[in-house]
Parts: sequence; C-alpha cells; structure tokens
Amino acid sequence: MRMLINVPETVVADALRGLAAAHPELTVDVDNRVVVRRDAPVADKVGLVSGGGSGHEPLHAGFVGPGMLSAACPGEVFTSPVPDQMVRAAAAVDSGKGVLFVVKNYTGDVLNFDMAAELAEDEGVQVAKVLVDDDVAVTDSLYTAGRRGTGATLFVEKIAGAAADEGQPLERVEAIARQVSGSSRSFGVALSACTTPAKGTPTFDLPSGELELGIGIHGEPGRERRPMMTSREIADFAVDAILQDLQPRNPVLVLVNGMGATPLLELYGFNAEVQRVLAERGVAVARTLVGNYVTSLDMAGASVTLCQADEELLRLWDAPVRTPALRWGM
Amino acid sequence: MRMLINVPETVVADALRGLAAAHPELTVDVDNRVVVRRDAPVADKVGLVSGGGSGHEPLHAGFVGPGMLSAACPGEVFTSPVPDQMVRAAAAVDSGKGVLFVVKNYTGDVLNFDMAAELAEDEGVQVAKVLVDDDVAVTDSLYTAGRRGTGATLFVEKIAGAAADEGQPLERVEAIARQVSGSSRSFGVALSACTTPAKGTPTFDLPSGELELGIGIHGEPGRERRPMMTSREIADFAVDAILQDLQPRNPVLVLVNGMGATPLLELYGFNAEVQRVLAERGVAVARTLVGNYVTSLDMAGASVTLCQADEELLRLWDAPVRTPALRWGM
Amino acid sequence: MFDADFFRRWMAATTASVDREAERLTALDSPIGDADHGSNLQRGFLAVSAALEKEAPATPGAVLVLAGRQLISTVGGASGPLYGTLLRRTGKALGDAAEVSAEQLAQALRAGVEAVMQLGGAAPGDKTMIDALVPAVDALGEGFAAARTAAEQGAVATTPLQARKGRASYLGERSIGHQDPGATSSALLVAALADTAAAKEAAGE
Amino acid sequence: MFDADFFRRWMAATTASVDREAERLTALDSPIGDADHGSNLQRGFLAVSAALEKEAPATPGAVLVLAGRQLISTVGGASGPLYGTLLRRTGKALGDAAEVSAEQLAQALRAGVEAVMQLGGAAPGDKTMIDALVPAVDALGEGFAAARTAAEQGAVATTPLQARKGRASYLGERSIGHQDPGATSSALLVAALADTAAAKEAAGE
Ligand SMILES: Nc1ncnc2c1ncn2[C@@H]1O[C@H](COP(=O)(O)OP(=O)(O)O)[C@@H](O)[C@H]1O
Ligand SMILES: Nc1ncnc2c1ncn2[C@@H]1O[C@H](COP(=O)(O)OP(=O)(O)O)[C@@H](O)[C@H]1O
Ligand SMILES: [Mg+2]
Ligand SMILES: [Mg+2]
Ligand SMILES: [Mg+2]
Ligand SMILES: [Mg+2]
Repeated sequence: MRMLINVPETVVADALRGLAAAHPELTVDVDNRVVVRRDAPVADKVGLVSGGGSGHEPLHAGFVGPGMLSAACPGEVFTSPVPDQMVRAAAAVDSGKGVLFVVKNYTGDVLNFDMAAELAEDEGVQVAKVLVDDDVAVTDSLYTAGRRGTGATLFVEKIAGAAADEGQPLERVEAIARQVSGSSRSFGVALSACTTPAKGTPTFDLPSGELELGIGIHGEPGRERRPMMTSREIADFAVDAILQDLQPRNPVLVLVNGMGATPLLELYGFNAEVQRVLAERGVAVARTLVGNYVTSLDMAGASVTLCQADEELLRLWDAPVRTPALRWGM
Repeated sequence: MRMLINVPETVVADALRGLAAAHPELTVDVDNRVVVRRDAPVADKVGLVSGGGSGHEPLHAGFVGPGMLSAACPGEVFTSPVPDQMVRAAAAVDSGKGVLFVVKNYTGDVLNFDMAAELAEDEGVQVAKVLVDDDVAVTDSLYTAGRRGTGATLFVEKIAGAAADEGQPLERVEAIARQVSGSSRSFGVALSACTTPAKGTPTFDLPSGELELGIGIHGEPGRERRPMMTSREIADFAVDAILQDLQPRNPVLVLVNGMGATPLLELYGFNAEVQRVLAERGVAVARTLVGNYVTSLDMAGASVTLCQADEELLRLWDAPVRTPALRWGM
Repeated sequence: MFDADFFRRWMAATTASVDREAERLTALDSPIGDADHGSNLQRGFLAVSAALEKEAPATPGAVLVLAGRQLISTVGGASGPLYGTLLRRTGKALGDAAEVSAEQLAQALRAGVEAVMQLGGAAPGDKTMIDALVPAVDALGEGFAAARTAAEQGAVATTPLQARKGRASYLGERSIGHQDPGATSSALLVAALADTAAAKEAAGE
Repeated sequence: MFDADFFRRWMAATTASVDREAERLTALDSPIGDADHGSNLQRGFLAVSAALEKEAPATPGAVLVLAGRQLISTVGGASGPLYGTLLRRTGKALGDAAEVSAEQLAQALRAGVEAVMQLGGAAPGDKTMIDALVPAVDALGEGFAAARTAAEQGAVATTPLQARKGRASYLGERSIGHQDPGATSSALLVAALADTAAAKEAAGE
C-alpha cells in the first residue's frame, strides 16, 4: 500500500490533528470531527456549514474561514459524515441568524444532512439547505440519484460565504447559493483510479493508455472508457459536455480542478486548452482558478467547472476570503 | 502514458499559456519562458529572480508576485533553464538596485545562473546569488555535487522577497537569503517514482510495499530503499535526519511538503506525526505550512523542511505575500 | 417468543458476520461504488455491539432503536441513515413489549423496510438493499430459513440489474453485472437473524 | 586540412546520432539521473544544426563557437553549459583560420576539454563526460578511429565507478553499476567526428 499513513482506521483523525497544528486560526474538534473558524459564532452572520466524505481535500475543511465556510464536517474517507457532526457544527456557528447547509448531491450526504437539519431545528437553530449537483456526466433523471455534486461546491461555498460575511439574511444567502449551484456545471476525467486506505488497492483497473470520461470524485468509474486523448481533445469534450447543458450568456467563472495526482504543470497546460475551446465557442471568461481543490485522493485526472456569473456573483467571488486553501483580498 | 498533455515537447509552453490565462497579474512571456510580476520593475526595490527545471510547480512561477519573487525562469521538465532566460528576467525586474538570483544547488542550475550573472552584469545589472542546498540526504563532501536544493527554496524566496519588498538593499537581501538557506534543512521520501513527459515511464521501479528514503525532487532514487514504513516512523526518520545536521535553538518554521501525488489528507496526517516528534525532541514550532509546494511531478511522497527562525525572519515570513501559490496578509 | 436478549444476540451475530465479510462488501462497492461499504458497516455494528453491552436495553424494541441510533451516529454514507432507519423503525414498531412473537417481528420488519423505501425512495428492482429486504420480509411467514434464502437470492439477483438509486446509478449501464453491496449486507443481516433463531431453537428455548 | 564545411558536417553527424540515440541517453539518465539527457541534447543539437544552416559561419572556429553558443542558449541543465563550453572553447582555440590541421584540432579540443574540467570541476574517474573526453583527446594523436575507440571505452568504463559530480553523485554507492549518460553522449560526439573524417577520406579529400 503506497500510503503515507499509520493505519487506515486513524487516517481522518490524524489529518485533523495535523490540520489543527498547521492552522491555529481554526478550532478543530478531532473527537467529534468538526472544524470551526475560531471566531465563530460571528455576531449577526448566517452560519455556513458543509461537509462530506474525506478524501476530497482541501474540500471542505480547507475552506473554513472568513469569507467562506463557518464550519466543516469531515466524514470517513468517501463516506458522508453523520448527523451528530452537523448538529454540533450548526450549534457552534449559529449567531441566531440561522445556518445554511451546503450539501453535495449524494444519497448519503442528503440523508445525513436531512436528519441533521431536523435535529438542529429541534434545538432551535433555523436551518436552510442548498444542494450542489453540477456533474453533467450523470443524467438527472428518475433513473439515477440525480447529478453528483463536484467542483461547483467551491463556487457555492465561496460566493455564499461572501454573502453571509456581508451580513445578508438566511433567505438571501440561501437564494444566492441556489443561484450559484443552478448556474454551475462540471465534467471530469480520470487518467487513473484512486486508492482508498480501507481498500488499499485501486478502486478500478485503468490500463495505461486509456481514460475514463465522466468520473465523479469517489473513485467510481466514469460513464465511458476510451483510448487516451490529448489535453486538447479532453478540453473539447469536457467543455462541450458542459455547454450542452449550460448556455452561458454572461462571462463565466472557470475552475480547472485537479483530482489529486495530476501535476500542476499538466493542469495549467489543460487550462490553456480549456480557455482555447471556451474562446472558440464564444464564451467569455471572467475569472479562472487552477489547482487541486475538489480531489479524489490520489486519482490522476481533472475536472472543469463553469459558473455563469452575473455582476453580483462576480463581486461576491472577488470579495476577501481567508481559508487554508483559498485566500485573497485579506 | 497517463498524462494530461498534448505532446511532451509543448508541455512547458502549454503550462505557461494556462498560467497566463489564470493569472492576469503576471506577465508571462511564453516564447522566452520568463514569468514576471506585472508591475516590475518596482521602483527602488531589489529584484528577486529564481528558476529551475519545470515539474516542481508551483515552484517557481507560482511564487511570483508582491512579497516574493519578481520573476521566474522555468526550464524544460527537470532541466535547469538557460542563461538567456535569466538575463531577460534580470533586465525586466531591475530597478537599479540590483537583482538577487536564488539558485538551487544543482550543477545545471549553478552553471547556467553563473553564466547569466556574468552576462547580466555585462549589461549593467548588479547581480548577487544565493545558493539553496538544504537536503541532508546528500552528504556535502568533495565526493558529491554538494547538498541538493529542495524545500528550503520556498523559505528563501518568501523571506528574501519580503526583505526586498521592504526596500532593503541588495547586500541585506542577499545576507538574509543566505541566512535562511544556511538555517534550513530538508529530508524527503518517495512512495512512488515519477514519470517525465519525455520518458513516459516511471524514472525508477518502486514495488508497492517499499519506499525510498532521502530522495530529491527530480525523480532520482534516494539513498536507501526500505520496506514500507508508517507515517509515524517516516516522521521520526526524517526529522531525526534533519536534527542531526541542524540543532535549532529558536522556534522553527516547518514545511511539510507533498511531492505531488500524495493526497492532502495524508499530508496533514503526516504533519501530525512531524509535530509530535518535534515536540518530543524539544523543538518549538513557530509556523507550519502544509501542502504541495516543491513537487516532483506525480511522485507520491513528502518532504520535511525546518528553518531556524529568529525574530526578523519570523517577521519577514509573516509579511504580506500575494502570489498564485502563497498568499496572506493582503 | 423473542426477548431483548434474542435481539442482542441477533445484533452480535450481525456484527460478527459484517466484521468477517467487511472486505468482500468493500470489494463489491469498488466497481460500482466508492469502496467503503464494508468498513462503514463494520464501524457501525461494532458501535452497536459496544452500546448494547453498555446500556443493555430491556425490550426488543429498545434494542433495535438503540442499534439504529448507533448506526445513524457512526456510519454515515447512504447505508448509515438507511440501516439506522430500518432498525429504529422496526424497533419502534415493536413497541414496549418485553417479548414479541415471530409474527410481530415480521410485521415490524415490514414497517422498517417500508420506512427505508420511503426515506431512500428506492423500489424493488432499483439494485439496492431493498432487493434483499423486501423478499426476506415477504418470506418471513414461512420461517427464518426461508427469509434467509430469499434475501440471499435477492442479493444475487441484483447482479443483472441496472442501478437506479445510490452511487451505482451514476454508472448507468456499466452498473450491470455487479452484485449490489447493500443487498449483500442485507442478506447478512437476515442470515444473522436466521442463525440466531436456529440457535435458539437448538437450545430448546 | 579541415575547413568550415567539415565542422558543419561533424555537427550534422552529431545531431543525427544524438537524435537517433536520444531515448537511450534518457534511459541511461533514469536510474542515476533525472531522465532528460537525451531530450536535452536532441533539443540542443537540432538548434545547432538550424543555426549553422541559417548563418553558415566561414571558419572552423566560428562553426564551433556558434554551435557552443546555441547549446548554451537551448539546452540548460548541466550538459548545456558543459557541452556549450566544450565547443565554444575549442572553437576559440581554433582562431580565425579558414582551415585547420588534425594536430590543431587535437590541441584545440584539449583546450575545450580542459575548460569543461575547470567549469564543472570534474576530474577523470568522477563518472562524467570527462571520462570519455579525456581518453579521446589523448588518443587523437593516433587518429580519429583511435579517439573514437578510446571515447567508447571510456564511456563503458564509467559503469563500475561511483559518481562524484553531477546528480548521479547524490546516489552515493547506488550510482555504481550504471553507465554515465554524459560520457555516452561524448562518445557519440567523438564517433561523429571519426565518421565525418572517415567520409572525408573516403571521398578522397
Ligand atoms: N436510495 C437508496 N435506497 C436504498 N438503498 C440504497 C439507496 N442508495 C444506496 N443504497 C444502498 O446503499 C449501499 C451503499 O452503501 P454505502 O457504500 O455504505 O454508502 P455510500 O453509497 O454512501 O458509499 C448500496 O449498495 C445500496 O444497496
Ligand atoms: N560537474 C560536471 N562535470 C562534467 N560533466 C558533468 C558534471 N556534472 C554532470 N556532468 C555530465 O552531465 C551529464 C548529465 O547531463 P544532463 O542530464 O543533460 O543534465 P542534468 O544533470 O542537469 O539533468 C552527466 O551524465 C555527466 O556526464
Ligand atoms: Mg461512501
Ligand atoms: Mg536535468
Ligand atoms: Mg459506498
Ligand atoms: Mg539529466
């Protein structure tokens, strides 16, 4: 097993201890698995709570801080957290203005956050929820669990986080989060599977020289396997898959996201091709972010997320943010 | 070949185009391979120029910006850049106060930067050089090319960059850079080899279940191969190797650096073990940075760098920085 | 009649069997899922067993409610709320009785399975745990052994299905040809029930 | 006597042979280096050939000076400055003469090799290009064929050595048992010289 770990059982707890050591500006409750910005609850501010399985770092704990999440609940690797964590997080960040749960659309996440919302409301916290389901590789139909939540999570958390920091009320923060989620679409490819600590071997076999199109962020295979494509071809395929679903009129935010093991050198090169195809399709680009943000352990590959941004979303995107993984303006 | 590229020959140029698209605050000369902060030359400020082979991203181009490098010169993958690039960079950033070259100690980098320094001085630019050679896995003796430059490069570039931004003169910036370099030591391990685009297959064979101790950042094997160790054991080994060479009296800066393909989840867990052993050895920690900063393409593994920091270095470390990969305080 | 102790033994048997089969469950969850089902249930049922030992609830209903709550609080993922709801709602349906009949148990289990269907929205044929649970509950009238067989057959019968719920559904047609991990673990749960009942009978209780 | 055209042909022959052997050179640079030597020299000599075609320098010295400058400007790494210096300093030592003798060439090459030793600080036995270049220059008195053989033997003889210069030195004892890529490419350079001289002779020049 090629892993820098002690034993699979303590991977998440170990990471939380390491996170705490590196980030004194966060309160890390290792036992209960809740990461909260140290100054929470911030008076008169809507709390923003997200969470999900571990293995997607820096998502979500790396996005906790001023201008973004108030708290994050990391589950076991690729396993959504339990309601107890979310209830605890909600209680820790609620200033009385309510809490928004940002939920990636996976059966597990949805069910656990739903349960948590009920429990938190029982404890007197006003809770709203927004679902992120941006992955166009999955048909959103009666015959699936709906589209998966992937890269757009970053856009939702950043932009809703900025709205919350401005002091906007829960309904507004929720509406903005919903707008971002609704205007964002993603498509991902894998050049290798990933290896979870619990399993210790790759989640699927992908011979060198082939790639998976339309993968998610949990080491599951994609919709289709093909002979290896060039960066140019992949960019064409991914962007066109998105544009089939989302016809942006406004300039877009672009996230070119690495799945974990793809070198930044390749990721920037891939971004060049993504920008080229967007220009060819007449899509204007307002901002571009390139990096490993919503990962799938040691999977090689990348995803593209586009978010159609109006003036307000752009202003909120540009607003200051100070988290371990995303920082600007302060 | 599991790579998100077009052809090996254009990897660096493609990446520079993608960098330019994502970072309008940088001037990227793709043909001549020079990345310069857009506002250069900054009046009355020493210029800070570094560079080296590509494949270590975000190093160096990701560290260009206020508070850090004035310019970076990316070479081919794992191949130091040519003097022409450095001369061009020096000319672009010199405000008349001179330029400091930050050079990682590899024969190629040293020779090319030496030639560039001569040529730049011929063109009237005052040039000083600082060598980074922090890797304790290599004995610094007559029988080697000296210690390699690895993770400490980040400390040198950040701290010297802050000194330059304060308007300190070339001799001071150089002296501070030299102090940081002299007070920093690193040790790295690989859990897998990496694959260069030119070769297309892993640079060495590392069976799963074994690891390489004392690796550099160029896909070369380390000093020793061993059966797989736990995160705890690796932290003990790496920190002790460093402490054998560097007995810090002051609190240290800690960099827990990923080689590229090791998930952040594991890296944070490894940081927990690094902090534990430092505490056990009585070494106080002033600041900790965890992430993929000085990488080796898609190599799995990590390195630890310690820098003994006095008050001034700590102040300069904390000073604002705004680059693609390192940002705080502004 | 079945008392609280019987239900504790059922849970213990499930814990043992999930622990034994964890790797297989995770392996089944690799090609069409995210390779965590085995470790999820292992973690959950170990917590269930620990809690039952500590609190020792006095009624069948209380045993299952506690077990369900433990699963919800420790498993996460899709299977945590679903299995948690199964046991919790089965337990609730059993009420406060100190002992319950086989028929009461069958009825309560049906209520539990229906709660799972409502929560997760899955119907038979969607390639989920429902495909083992519904046949098991249907067969329970013919005895525990019949339920066990029905659950096992139901699990095996998920192989040719295309998933319509859970993360296997993302794969579309590629989900065909793989046995569903949740249906497989449901068969383990039912088998543990049958084993526990057989042991009770053998002991002449 | 050797004119500018001879030196251009030597460079062209080197380009062709480096191009042909690039993969092998990179492969040699993998176990004890960073897997770039082949592509480094390929890039460099292609640039050399392009520049020579464009500028067509009139003297042997000017050909080598231009070639050396091209290598310095396009190769990078350790081999760029070292090979660049080798050719540039050899060219400088040849001066402005329109034609040079074999003896003048041998002397100039010695000066070039010495410049490389000074720049890189390597001595014979350090497992570098020097281990092919020095024997070649020593043997040049006995003719080009002898130099070729000496360079090839010198390259092969690096295998049992422990590297003391360049990145192979980081490996310590683990560098033993691998042939040095730079010594191998130096042997190609000398072989190209010998081939060019043999072709000249065959053409009765
Ligand atoms: N909507 C649903 N209704 C019923 N069962 C479901 C549903 N979604 C998933 N499952 C079951 O859960 C199992 C997966 O559980 P597990 O791997 O623990 O959770 P996750 O899918 O979150 O990783 C599937 O094999 C399936 O049997
Ligand atoms: N100090 C030195 N003196 C002479 N030759 C050297 C020296 N260092 C390295 N070399 C030669 O350079 C070769 C490596 O070249 P190359 O791979 O192109 O550069 P790099 O080592 O920078 O990747 C080695 O095989 C060796 O022959
Ligand atoms: Mg899961
Ligand atoms: Mg090199
Ligand atoms: Mg699963
Ligand atoms: Mg090399």
